[in-house]
Amino acid sequence: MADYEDWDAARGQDIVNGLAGLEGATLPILHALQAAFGCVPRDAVPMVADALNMSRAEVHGCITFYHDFRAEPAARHVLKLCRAEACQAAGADALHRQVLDELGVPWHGTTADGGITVEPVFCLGLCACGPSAMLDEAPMARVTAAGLRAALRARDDPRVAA
Amino acid sequence: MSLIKELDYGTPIRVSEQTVTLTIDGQSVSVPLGTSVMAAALHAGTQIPKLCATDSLEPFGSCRLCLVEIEGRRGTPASCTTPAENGMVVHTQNDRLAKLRRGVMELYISDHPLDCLTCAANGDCELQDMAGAVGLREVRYGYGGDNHIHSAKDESNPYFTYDASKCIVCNRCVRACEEVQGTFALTIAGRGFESRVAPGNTDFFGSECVSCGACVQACPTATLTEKTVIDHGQPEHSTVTTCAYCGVGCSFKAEMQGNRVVRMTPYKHGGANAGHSCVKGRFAYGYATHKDRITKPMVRAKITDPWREVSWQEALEHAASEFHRLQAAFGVDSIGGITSSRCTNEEAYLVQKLVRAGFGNNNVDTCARVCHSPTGYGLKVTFGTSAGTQDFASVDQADVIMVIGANPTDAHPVFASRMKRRLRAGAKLIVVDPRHIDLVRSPHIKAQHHLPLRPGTNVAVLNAMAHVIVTEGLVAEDYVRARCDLAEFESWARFAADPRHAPEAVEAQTGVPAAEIRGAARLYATGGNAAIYYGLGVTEHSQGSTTVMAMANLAMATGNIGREGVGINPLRGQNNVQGSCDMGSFPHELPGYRHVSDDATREMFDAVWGSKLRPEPGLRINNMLDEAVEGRFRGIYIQGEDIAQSDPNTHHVIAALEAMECVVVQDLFLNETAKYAHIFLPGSSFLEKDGTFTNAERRINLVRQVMPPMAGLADWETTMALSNALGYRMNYTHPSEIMDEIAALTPTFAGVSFKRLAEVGSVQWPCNDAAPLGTPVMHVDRFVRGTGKFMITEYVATEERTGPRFPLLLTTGRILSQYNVGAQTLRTENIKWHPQDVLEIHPFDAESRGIVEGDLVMLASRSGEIALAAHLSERVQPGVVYTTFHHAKSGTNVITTEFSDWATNCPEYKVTAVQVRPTNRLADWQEQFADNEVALKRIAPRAAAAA
Amino acid sequence: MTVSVFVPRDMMAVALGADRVAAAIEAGARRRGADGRIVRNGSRGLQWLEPLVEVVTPKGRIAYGPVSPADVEGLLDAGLLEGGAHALCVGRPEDMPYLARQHRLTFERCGLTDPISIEDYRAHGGLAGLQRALGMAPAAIVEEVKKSGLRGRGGAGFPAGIKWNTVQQAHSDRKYVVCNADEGDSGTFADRLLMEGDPFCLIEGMVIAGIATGATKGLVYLRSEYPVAAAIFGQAIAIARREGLIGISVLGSPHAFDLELRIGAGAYICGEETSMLESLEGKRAIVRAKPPIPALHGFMGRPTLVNNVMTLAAVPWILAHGGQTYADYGMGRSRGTLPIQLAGNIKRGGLIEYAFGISLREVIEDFGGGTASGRPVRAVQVGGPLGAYLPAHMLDVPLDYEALAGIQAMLGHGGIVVFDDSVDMARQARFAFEFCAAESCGKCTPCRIGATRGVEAIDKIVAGMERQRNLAVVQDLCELMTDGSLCAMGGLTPLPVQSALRHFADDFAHLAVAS
Amino acid sequence: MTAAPGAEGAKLVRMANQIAAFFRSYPEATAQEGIRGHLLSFWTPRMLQDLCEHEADTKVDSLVRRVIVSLRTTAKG
Repeated sequence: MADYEDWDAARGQDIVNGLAGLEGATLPILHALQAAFGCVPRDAVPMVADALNMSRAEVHGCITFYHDFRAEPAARHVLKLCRAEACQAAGADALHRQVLDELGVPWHGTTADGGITVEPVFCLGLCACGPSAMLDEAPMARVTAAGLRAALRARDDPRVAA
Repeated sequence: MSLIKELDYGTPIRVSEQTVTLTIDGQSVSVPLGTSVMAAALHAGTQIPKLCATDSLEPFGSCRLCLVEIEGRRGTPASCTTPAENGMVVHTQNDRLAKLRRGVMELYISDHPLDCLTCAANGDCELQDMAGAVGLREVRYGYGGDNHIHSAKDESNPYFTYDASKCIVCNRCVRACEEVQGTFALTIAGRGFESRVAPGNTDFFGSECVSCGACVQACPTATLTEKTVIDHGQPEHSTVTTCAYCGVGCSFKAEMQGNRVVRMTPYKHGGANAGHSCVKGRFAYGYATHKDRITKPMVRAKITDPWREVSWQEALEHAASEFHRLQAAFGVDSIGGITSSRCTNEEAYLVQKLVRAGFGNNNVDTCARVCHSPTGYGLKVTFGTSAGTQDFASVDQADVIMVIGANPTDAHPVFASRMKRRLRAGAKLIVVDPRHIDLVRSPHIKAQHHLPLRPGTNVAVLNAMAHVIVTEGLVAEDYVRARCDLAEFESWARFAADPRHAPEAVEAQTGVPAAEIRGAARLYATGGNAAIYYGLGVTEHSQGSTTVMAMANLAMATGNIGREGVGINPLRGQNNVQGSCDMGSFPHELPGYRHVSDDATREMFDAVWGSKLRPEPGLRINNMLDEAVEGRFRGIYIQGEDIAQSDPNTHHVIAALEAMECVVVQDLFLNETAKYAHIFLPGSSFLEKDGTFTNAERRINLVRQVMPPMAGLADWETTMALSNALGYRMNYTHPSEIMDEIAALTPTFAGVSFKRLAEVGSVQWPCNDAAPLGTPVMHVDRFVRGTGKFMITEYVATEERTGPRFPLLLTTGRILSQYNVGAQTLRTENIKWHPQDVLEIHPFDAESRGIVEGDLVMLASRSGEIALAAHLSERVQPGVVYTTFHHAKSGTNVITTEFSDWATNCPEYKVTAVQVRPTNRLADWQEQFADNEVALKRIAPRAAAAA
Repeated sequence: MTVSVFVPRDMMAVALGADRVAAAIEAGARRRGADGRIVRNGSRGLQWLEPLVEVVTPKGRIAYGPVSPADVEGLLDAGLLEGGAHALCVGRPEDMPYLARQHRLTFERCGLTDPISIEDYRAHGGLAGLQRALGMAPAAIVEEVKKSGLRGRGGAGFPAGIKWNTVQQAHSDRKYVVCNADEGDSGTFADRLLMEGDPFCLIEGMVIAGIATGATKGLVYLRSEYPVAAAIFGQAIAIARREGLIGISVLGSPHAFDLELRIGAGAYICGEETSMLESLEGKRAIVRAKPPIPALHGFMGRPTLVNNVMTLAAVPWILAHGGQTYADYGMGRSRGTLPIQLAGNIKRGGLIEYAFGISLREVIEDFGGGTASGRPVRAVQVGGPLGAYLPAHMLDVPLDYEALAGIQAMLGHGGIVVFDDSVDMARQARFAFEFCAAESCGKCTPCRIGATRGVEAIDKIVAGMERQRNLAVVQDLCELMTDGSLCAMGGLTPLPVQSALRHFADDFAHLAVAS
Repeated sequence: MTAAPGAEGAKLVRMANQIAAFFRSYPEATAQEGIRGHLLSFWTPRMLQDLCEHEADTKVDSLVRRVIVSLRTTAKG
């Protein structure tokens, strides 16, 4: 996980300006905003619209189309579990039921302590060694419930991570 | 009478010299290249089912109802997105296609409320029609699946409701907002099954939506529906008429239940609007039946008396006797009249006829005096005709568009949409305006050059452009040699080449960077078809006429007159300001712009009118007011104009009105001028009469009566009755007879008649034997005056100067939701968008005066002062402030001065030196206004009136 | 002497601990006073062996795998740096039948080289194709591609040469090459392997495409689910620009070509070329109706060559060795090699580049070694989530576009997902609709509403509600989606559904009874 | 607020001067003809008469003054 910055209009404007020159710059800008702030803040929408000579509605439509973009930051950690066929063939469905049960969340849900948001993903390209997952930026293959538990523990414990 | 339903070809009409021939369901049909299979099928008489396709929008291909089979092609392509090709063999109906279409409808209906009988669109729903067309008999999915039935309604827009539960995600509204209106206020939020139309992350009222109604018009279901239709149900008959707002002259269908307007919908075959509309014409018609309407004639002895309701006869006889008395006592020239640019051509014609033949003088003027009189003057001098050169469609061929002193997206929105469409298609844009108007930069529109000049320096900027064109060898020499007076050209070219006009030399004066002027001039001269569109930011200056001539010079020098895509195009303010001028409303001109001193013309009129017309010009409005203050001008007949609010220097106007003995006001409402009137004649709205309006492109459109006059008489009948009371006989039974008289007396109107207009929809004058269907583009082979005349246009700074006491320049204008003095729009829900006039001030100027957003500030000029709320905005440059004049209580014209155009006396509304300071009270004038609202508008109770 | 140790940097290796393995080897070697240099190579495609550590020895590169961080100490003790014996040692990779049997053309360098070393790239035959192309007329390059018989590897199999020719013939002030790297199909990872393992190959292919078509700008649209590929490819672009491979003068020639990497944002539909173009333009990725075709009216309305990673990456080899040499591989109208990706419940999953025509059974049994679970293969989905499910008895079909089409299946991007006999095919059919519902762009009605209704209808069948009637509803819906959808997303979703119904009807009946 | 006495005359002078300012860039004869033509086309006889009464007014532009002379001649003729 990253430490996200609090929304700051000047910083937001810098990010927008820095990329506005690209052809069709919407996605690069939205990615950059989300990388900085953990989401695409509502106040950034008019900024993006203005920089790209688009309407605010168009930017809103764009943000809501793509599953990656959020209007609010996710939990500290995002666990993406692959639900696609290759992982299903390797027993992903049972794993997912177990993981969701253990964490006590539905798909897209965040754990009670606000620590983890679980999201489905359709294919990480790790299809030969399923089930696969992605914990924040870290890909995982041949995932087991025990392995996930350990990884989640390690995430918040630098000693374990090291 | 029945409801008018236009045929929908599904995809836009294509124009091509090439045709393709194909076979559809066994029938051969030839269509222009680029026509879709869907539209070709309709040409062949076959209507292919469709939902996402409509001919105002580019094909989209989403609903999948219009699938067809084409021999030799795989699958079932959508007929809307498939262009017709030579030799194609298309089948639009067979069992396979029928099954597919039923399958699509089954899916639609599985996610749609089953409330047809109680739905506002019942009877006017394409989804319903299509269910019928495909023979949908059951929805095997049932209705228990995932759906949107419980989606919330958005009722924030005052005029229409968005009911997401009924949305079929055809995107027609989104596309209409983009393609037709050009605002891009709508999108689809989410994706897949969750896709829903959304005005961004907000509701409709809080969004970028300008409420033009294009989305409502495009919606095939009840998702976007007029609230009036929800309230009253479907209309049962409709009549095509013409909007009474701006000079675009949109055609509308007044859709009625009996005498009630259920809704106004833009008419697809409207020559000016081609099916588009704006928030005013589309929705803001409620004023016409507003409770403030005065429907009884009234008189009073003095303005402090309460009004007394009287019979028409009493009112008219009283007016006639007063006018007789004044002329007897103070001379024939002591009275005059003002025609209305909101009334019909026929009505304006009658008023000027009444003045000239009935009053026996030429003291007639019209509100064009205060808006586009310089256009008439400047274009007549240079080209020979007092009107714009092009039709609106011409903009589709423009490569470079120069907008000077106009804000079309606010003031001429329907034309602006057309212009923006052309800009999105690649035309280049130059904006010359002190303000950062929307056209400078708004979604998908960006001006190549914005010349943010200092108000009052139009001529200097245009001369600098001329300098660049002349000195950089950009003159279209062949054109000039062939079409223009060469000697005049050469002296102009010498003038323009003088170094004092170089962009660098005028940079300090105009505030425009020299490089921008050079860039703009080069683009204008070399970018292909270049067209100039302008508004009151050109005319309402002490050099208004000079500016018009300077633009004409540029157009001639670069060969940009006389074909599609070019020209000098005034965007005229009021619905019939072109027409009122055409009809002889100016004191020096008879109908058709013929000078009163022309003996032959006068003799012709005298013969028909039985008059003895005067050969000298009469008084202009401002002269009338001046002479009134002097005591020489004593009475006036004002039809549908509110000079006490709209004319400059309110103090002076009121002083003049107060000095008169008989002020007759004919209007829908007790307006500002009526506060100073002695006789009030109730007017009739555009819905209550027949007639014609002439728009900014010289297009004569029919106005058709849809309800009886609320006061019993239409305006033309009132003028006729007044004339008869005065003893000058008029006897018309229908406005068409008036037009017949106009046509008989006016060569440019010779071919115009109501019959012709009803047949062809509209014509653009000149319309006569030489051009029986009218003249979209003027000066094609030669200028009307023969050769084009270049004029030397020296820049003369206005006498209105800033200084230590008044360091800022005020410029005024209007906004989208409101119209002129607000008499109409403020009596509609449009007031929600503009509850008050505000003063736009640059944050820099605000900061140095300790002003923050929303502060009440005192705006003071040499003429007076008013208090307004401040709005900090970077749309104005430092040193310039801006406000609107829609609310009478603001008193914007208390501030403006009496300076005016040298040639026409068009007031210099656009330049007033002012100071702005924080205040905590209203101005004295505004306090007085509040008092007068009561004191000068009292109407005696009916019993008292009878007594 | 410095010992080079190769630890793959590809996402699979990383997912299985390669970063920690590399760190452990480095640390362990240092502790032992050994001079080990870690090279983060790409994957050989032997994904079941990842992380596959290789060490350079006088006998060649000796490989160990799969290596976990915990294995490192033992390996070092066993003489890893000298190629010593260990239970994890698999010998020389190129001797392994899995690799030795392949026809490695596009992937000839992948796993061998340091992906971001242009020297490595050159040393292993890179840039030969471009060098040759620079000496040819654009039309001749297109001719060479035509001659190779190369067809779009993204799934549609459209002849590349024809598309290149259309773009080349188009007149415009600006043209583009867009590389579709939105590899969203489950069971596919060839694009990822190449971009992580040999990114210059794709860059070279795109530059050649640019020269051939007159395009001066290239864009690579990569899915956001591939962060490792994004990082490596981004580095490669920077290096390519520095080395003059791209820029205002390609390798000193008069040709200009620049390249930009764009990252998607979680939308499978962006694998469809027109929605990808919308996305690149910064809009909602809504499928465009065709015509106009992207070759004439693509990115920013300009003529645009849209090709998949595998298509473009095949080009350098074709130019270097001649179109005919490439066309000598394959069968029928499917020429050259196919990067087959073997995945799912499989013992030895990975990348197998092989000439078209190899049978599915050979791939699964000979290369894959059967299921990972050891249970019998019951179903195989070929061509991603929109591909058909084939029963075990149909595995002798050759991998060839037309052959698969002949059995109502499709080759797609060459992904093969194997299921054992525990699979519930009604569930898989339901998932096909569910996936379509999750990823539909929402433009056309059959896909937007149909996918959701499909899920519901299968649920009803499974629940035993009016089973026959709902089976008919599903069949009709499948027909509607096939014939009526705007693009392949909705149009092909019925393929897995109908194949499941056709070949595994019992699963639907059985469940109906059970519930 | 009422205009001060003589304000109308001053206004006419200002208007005439404005017209003169436009034509000043033309040669004298053309300018005079332009001003004269403009006044005759757009001003009422009484306005012209009032203007003529201001001939001696120092605020009157010299060009206008010369036109006034010619207007008087016309009027007399």
